Amino acid sequence: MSDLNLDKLPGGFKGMSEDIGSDQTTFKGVNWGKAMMWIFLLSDTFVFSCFLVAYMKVRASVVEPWPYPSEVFALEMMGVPVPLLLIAIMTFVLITSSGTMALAVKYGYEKNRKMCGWFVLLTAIGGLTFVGMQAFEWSKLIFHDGVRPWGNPFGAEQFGAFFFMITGFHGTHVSIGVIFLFIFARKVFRGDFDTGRRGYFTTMKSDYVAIEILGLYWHFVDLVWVFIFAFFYLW
Amino acid sequence: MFTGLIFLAVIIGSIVFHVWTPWWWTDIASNWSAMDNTIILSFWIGGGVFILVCLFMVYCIFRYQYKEGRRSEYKPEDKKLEKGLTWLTTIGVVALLAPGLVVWNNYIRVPDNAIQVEVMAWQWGWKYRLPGQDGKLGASNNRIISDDNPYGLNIDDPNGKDDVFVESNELHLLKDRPVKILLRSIDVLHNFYVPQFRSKMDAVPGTITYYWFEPNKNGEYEVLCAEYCGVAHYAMRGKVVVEDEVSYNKWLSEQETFSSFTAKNRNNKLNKKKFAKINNLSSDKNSILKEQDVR
Amino acid sequence: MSDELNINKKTKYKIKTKSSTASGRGETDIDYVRPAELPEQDLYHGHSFITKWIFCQDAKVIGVQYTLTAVFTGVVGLILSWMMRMQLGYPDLFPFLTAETYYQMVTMHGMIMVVYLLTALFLGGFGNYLIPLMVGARDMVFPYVNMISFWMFFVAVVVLMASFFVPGGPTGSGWTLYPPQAILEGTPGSGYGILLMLISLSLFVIGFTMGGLNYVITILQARTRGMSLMRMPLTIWGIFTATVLALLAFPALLVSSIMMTLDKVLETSFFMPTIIKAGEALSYDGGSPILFQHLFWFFGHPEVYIVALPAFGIVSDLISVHSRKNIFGYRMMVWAIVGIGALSFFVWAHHMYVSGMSPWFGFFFATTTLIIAVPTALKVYNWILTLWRGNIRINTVMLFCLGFIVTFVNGGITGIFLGNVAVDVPLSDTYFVIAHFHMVMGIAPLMVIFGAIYHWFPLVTGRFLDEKLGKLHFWITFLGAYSIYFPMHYLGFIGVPRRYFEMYDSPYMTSAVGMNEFISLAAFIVGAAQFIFFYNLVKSLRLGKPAGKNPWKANSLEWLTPDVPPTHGNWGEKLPVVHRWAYDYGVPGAKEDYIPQTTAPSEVKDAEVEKT
Amino acid sequence: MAEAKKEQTSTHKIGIYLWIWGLLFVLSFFSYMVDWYNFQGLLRWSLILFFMFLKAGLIMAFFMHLFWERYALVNVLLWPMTAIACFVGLMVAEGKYTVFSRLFYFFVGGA
Repeated sequence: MSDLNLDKLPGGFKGMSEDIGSDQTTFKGVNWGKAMMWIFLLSDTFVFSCFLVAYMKVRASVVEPWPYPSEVFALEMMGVPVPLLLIAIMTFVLITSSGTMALAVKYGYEKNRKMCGWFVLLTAIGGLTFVGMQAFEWSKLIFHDGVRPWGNPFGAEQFGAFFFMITGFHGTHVSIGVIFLFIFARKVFRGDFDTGRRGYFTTMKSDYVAIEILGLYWHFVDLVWVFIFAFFYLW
Repeated sequence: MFTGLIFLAVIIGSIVFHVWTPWWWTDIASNWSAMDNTIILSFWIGGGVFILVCLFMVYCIFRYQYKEGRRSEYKPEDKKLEKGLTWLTTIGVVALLAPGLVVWNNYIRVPDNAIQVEVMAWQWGWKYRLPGQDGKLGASNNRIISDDNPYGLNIDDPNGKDDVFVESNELHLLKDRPVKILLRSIDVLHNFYVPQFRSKMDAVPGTITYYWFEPNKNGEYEVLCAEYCGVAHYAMRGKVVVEDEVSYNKWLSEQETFSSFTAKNRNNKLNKKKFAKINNLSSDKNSILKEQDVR
Repeated sequence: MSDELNINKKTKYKIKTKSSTASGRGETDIDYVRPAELPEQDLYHGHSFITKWIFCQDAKVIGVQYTLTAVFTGVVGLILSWMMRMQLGYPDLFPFLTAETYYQMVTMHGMIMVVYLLTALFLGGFGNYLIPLMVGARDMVFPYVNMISFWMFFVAVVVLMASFFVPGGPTGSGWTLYPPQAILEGTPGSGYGILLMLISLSLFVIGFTMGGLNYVITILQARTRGMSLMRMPLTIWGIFTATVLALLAFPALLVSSIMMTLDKVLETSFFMPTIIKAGEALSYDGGSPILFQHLFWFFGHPEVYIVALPAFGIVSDLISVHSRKNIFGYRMMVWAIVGIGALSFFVWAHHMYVSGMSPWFGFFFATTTLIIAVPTALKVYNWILTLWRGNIRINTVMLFCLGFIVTFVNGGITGIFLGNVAVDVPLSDTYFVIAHFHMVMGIAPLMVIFGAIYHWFPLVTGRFLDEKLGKLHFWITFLGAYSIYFPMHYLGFIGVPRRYFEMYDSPYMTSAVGMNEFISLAAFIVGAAQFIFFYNLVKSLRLGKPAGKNPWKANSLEWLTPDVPPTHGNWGEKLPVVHRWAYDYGVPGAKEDYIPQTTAPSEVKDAEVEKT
Repeated sequence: MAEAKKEQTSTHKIGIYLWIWGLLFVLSFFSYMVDWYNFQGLLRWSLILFFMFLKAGLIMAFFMHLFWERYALVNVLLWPMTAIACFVGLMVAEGKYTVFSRLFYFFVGGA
């Protein structure tokens, strides 16, 4: 971003029309990788939206009663079933990790290697906890409650199918994110981003902006969870 | 030169083909001549645009063929012309759309005096169910279809008792009386289509779809399946006979009703179990309806 | 970096004096172009055969790889169509053509042609080759991801082809793959066939997403100096919009593939209601088959424009270059492309008027569909207005463009029939539909593909294709294809339903027998004519007339590379600097009848160029 | 906005992240409470959607920095959502139509 001083560019809609009318770049000051991640997330938004739209359409059109999620996902606490307890904790964990990621990105901007690395690692651990809890939730549903993709004892059989498919797809995203978080935590600590060491596969120079890109992905995963939480568990 | 002439020949050929074609629609035998008219309208407007555009293109080929040293005109934009063309196109589109929407509005609103006919599609054939004296079809459910209850009728529903079963692929209809076709499928998508009636709709398993028409010509018509439904899709034919009241009533009286059908099978004990299951379903019906409202 | 700034002494001077304004308002200097924002791209140069030609990161090689793979699948699709026509023209003559094989061919032909040929060729092939060249980039922004994209596509094709050899054969559920029949017995290939198809589609989507992100970001973020969006050739606009559509529409396909795979493998009931087979109810319950259709067409309709928009863009450029005239109403063309793209997400259910969806949708979708007709019609007007008062070279490229206009207008107008809900009722699911979409998204884009190949072959290989063979190829293809699909509409009027293996002796169908035979004959000839084209390609690769630099006297950047064919990195030492749009043909006052995009205003002082 | 502009090239203060972080916890707690107190009907729906969009907006705006991005990017990202909104709206109507047909023909009868 050598000769570009963003502060000098007009903002707002005026800036937008100028950016779009300009040469070279449309998103001024946005790194290629970051722009690519944004557009990828846009595409991924459509994936999750299609899953959720399909879920809503099917749920709205089944005549059998839909299992009541706050009972299905209740957890016994000292003999009392607390509705959605595990889900609440999972939400808490995911938002926590989102916060740590935001701080990691902040320290990445500041090229603060130590802090950045620790917060990335913390995020990875948060993500791992989330995946672990999801595994617990799945096994409880499968082994304890007898919920299967093709049927369940509570009501409409699409309940299990959509639950496993949507949370599974989200969980896959989280898992991929966790793997990358660990890799990048190592890269940060090793100082790749300070030295600009080249990547193994892509032979591209490393840069702290990678942390921001990873952060975008991680926040997106959190974002999707907000929607799943609202539509699947609260509805 | 040669190029322009061939393109001209293609356009003229298309018009000639359209005018003298031996292939044209099968004579209509229902009230949907409005659909034919919208097609004709589309032909006039669309065909006109096609001919004009292509003739203009041919003119350009003749007139502006490459000549060494000639310069083409340099005029990147012509706001006025572009605006004019936009408005002209919009008017043409509205002229096409408006009648189409009017006809569609008629298509989805069934007249009150329509006779209900259930068309039940299966891989690969048709059968039918007509309401009896009460003019009402009983509630049905694919889940309870069995040899004793081939239409999966709810035994508790009084409307279904006198329903007439037509267990063949031949359906008779009254001339000049609107019919509401209720489409039902027990396996995959089908489509009850009689080219002469112009109308069609998919039969979707898991729900009931409908359309209506009014046959206005006596005769026998072939029913085709118009939605791909598996390997014998092309062989899934049926027959519709449109006739006058006398012969229609005769045909109707020869068909079996649900009650006469079950009377034959009354001793079968297996039946009872299955019917008991239906009872449960239907007694839940109100609570289910309520729950849907809540959602 | 600093090299670029020294391209032009004046530029350098400007930067010194005006360095405070980043967006640079150096009106005093007519040649001023803003300085580079980005550092030079860091490229990986292959050094072995494998890294140069197989796992290559050069977008141009990847483009050729995409093209060859897509053309290969296209030939498979062509052979399948021949076999279908054998059955339809001469029923019962060929004992090896059973109803099962017929439906399998219908399905594979459709899927191959729409997704694996047209989408891959336009976006993967032309997109990869032309985007970096036309916007003045050294390569795609992420060459490594681009390479993976091609190999994903390759694996998808392998999986697709593998389905021909599994027990039960490929799926025969029609290219729309409608459940329930797609995964139930009674449809050929409902076991492994449909699974492989769904897996292949998913792989295609994943691979395409990688490529698509590259195309979009290259166009948005890696243009050269002076290349604003409104100076891009329409080819790039078409490919860009189509790629955005693909990135947003393919998710629906991915989701429906995943859900159908689960329905098949785990017996979930997403799309499967209660189904009675052989008197027994299957384990499915409560699903919604129409949901699949919504998801499929939410992808499927944008898909139509994914194929059409690059064709629109490319044909605009070809017409403009070969009629030596600026494209008429460039701005409107751009807005039409973007508008069509945006609207295409709001029209999908016009494929489903008789599907049993909520009947009220008919009003909404008929209206939105016919609104789309307006920008499309404007594009047609602008093409013919570009020809008007031009200086038209009647060569093979132009012939294909003219063929495109005729077939596209024809197919577009029948599209208005089908989009208008009440008119669609008698015509849907008949041969009218087949004729319509083959005309508009089969023949018309193919015309553009051929035209584009004749146009850009000299760039890719440095040699012209044989003009005489080309003209022969064009006339057989155009006249043959037109005589296949124009009369076919009338079969639809008769009421002949599509996807019929045999017509039997229904009265209105017997009159169709003669026409079917004629169509089949024409199809054999048109198909065979493509081998003239392949022969031409192979022959001209070695023996074609050398083209030299910029043989068509075109303006756009891809013809202005220092080397022909362009080498890795495209531009040699210095990136080009763009001073004008790509359509300055026949400018009054200029010496030549074309002014390339890199020509600075000071070099053509007398030219009366309109501000772009 | 003016302040945000200034910070654009440098980094944002840590306080803003902590603020948003806290807000997200509070909002999550509220949406959990919607279930806990078992609100029903329109109230439940509007509360669920309200908290959902608020949370999503906060994450996008601050954690994903969209608030500080230039409008070109913001608009490119947000406009495609209209297609999704249209899809959702129509599928809601479609779902209602399907369930109506099913209940009417399979349970009520007497068509």
